[in-house]
Amino acid sequence: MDIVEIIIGVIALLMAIRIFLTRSRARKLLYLCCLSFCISALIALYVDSPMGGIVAITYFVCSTLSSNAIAYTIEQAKDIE
Amino acid sequence: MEIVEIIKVVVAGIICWLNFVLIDTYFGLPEKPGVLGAKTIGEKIRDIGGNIHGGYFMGNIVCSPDASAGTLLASIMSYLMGVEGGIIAALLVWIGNRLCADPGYAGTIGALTITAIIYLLSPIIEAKYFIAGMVLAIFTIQGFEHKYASILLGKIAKKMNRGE
Amino acid sequence: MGDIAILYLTSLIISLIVALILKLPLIPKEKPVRFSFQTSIIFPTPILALGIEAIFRNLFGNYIVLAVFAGLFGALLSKYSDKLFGEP
Amino acid sequence: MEVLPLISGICCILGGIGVILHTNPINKIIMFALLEVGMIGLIVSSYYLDIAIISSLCEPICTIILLLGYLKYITTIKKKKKYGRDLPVLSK
Repeated sequence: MDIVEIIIGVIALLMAIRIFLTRSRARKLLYLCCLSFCISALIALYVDSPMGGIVAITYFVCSTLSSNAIAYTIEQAKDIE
Repeated sequence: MEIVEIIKVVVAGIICWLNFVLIDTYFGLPEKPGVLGAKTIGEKIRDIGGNIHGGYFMGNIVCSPDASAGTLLASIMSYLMGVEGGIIAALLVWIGNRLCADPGYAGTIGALTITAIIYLLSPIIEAKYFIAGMVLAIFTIQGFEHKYASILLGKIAKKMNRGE
Repeated sequence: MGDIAILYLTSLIISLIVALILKLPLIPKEKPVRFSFQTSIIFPTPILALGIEAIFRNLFGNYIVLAVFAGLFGALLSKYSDKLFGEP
Repeated sequence: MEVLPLISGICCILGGIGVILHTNPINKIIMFALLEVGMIGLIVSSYYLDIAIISSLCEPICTIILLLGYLKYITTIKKKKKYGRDLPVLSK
């Protein structure tokens, strides 16, 4: 147990609970972005080899693509209604 | 010894905060929403009482990997591989930026500057502390309190002549 | 240390020469520069060449031929990125 | 006691409960994204790195397919309502 991992873990736990409790749809995306920063850092600190860095980069870019699509759909759904 | 490590994390966090906020503001993130999803997040932030330009800043961070992602990924790769890792991270961040329909100036320049800073500061603060510092810095903007963070970002944008 | 610097310099110079042959502009023509999608000699070409050279050096080893190919690939990727990723 | 498996497990449990409890479809999809975050973390924590890369590449594709289905659903409901308002002419 390292002090660096403990700090990142506490922030990730807080974000997971706040995603579950917030009512607004757009603010959940902000918390989800912060959570994926935390998980990407934890992956790199856990695996500790260059392959772990590749996994972290791939995961982060793909999760950004996914939240981009969700935000675009919220705007489109507001337009239709 | 724990006190020394916590002080190192906080100092690294302040350096990362200044790096990515200044670069993102200079390349015009608060000025206009780059993609359609950033617009709805900015209007939502304005509805709860924040600043619209700070809201556009937050929405652009969510919708495409900008200097914040460049800072985090370059510090990860330079913790694992040294200086060359930072250059590889800059290349991959550029590809991710173009996939999200963004020009990609902010991400690559942020990655290169944080690589240079880590290389210069490596005898004092190791690259491991910069990872935790970056997570702490993104927590103060995206996770802690949206209203006051957007007002602060709006003031910085007004001072640097980007947006109103 | 000296060998690695020579490899990186080779890929950088080759990429600049190939970009000049392919008629890329020196800086983007649209103003303001920070919103334009047009690729130019200054912005993406050197970064792409250095990144591909770093990947090649870590995977295959220190060869001068690979540095030349890295510069060539970087310039080609920078020239045809609009066709690869789609027009914005 | 490692940090990554603990956080990933908590994310999986919260996401699974949230998919059941929320009623809005967009909220369900966001909770599904939270569950995928935990799933990738659990895969990485047992060192199956190739499977982690493949599943994180496939995650945005399945999210986009779900969202396309949701947009199609909304459009169909809107059209049916307009058509239904015209229908009473027939029933008179």
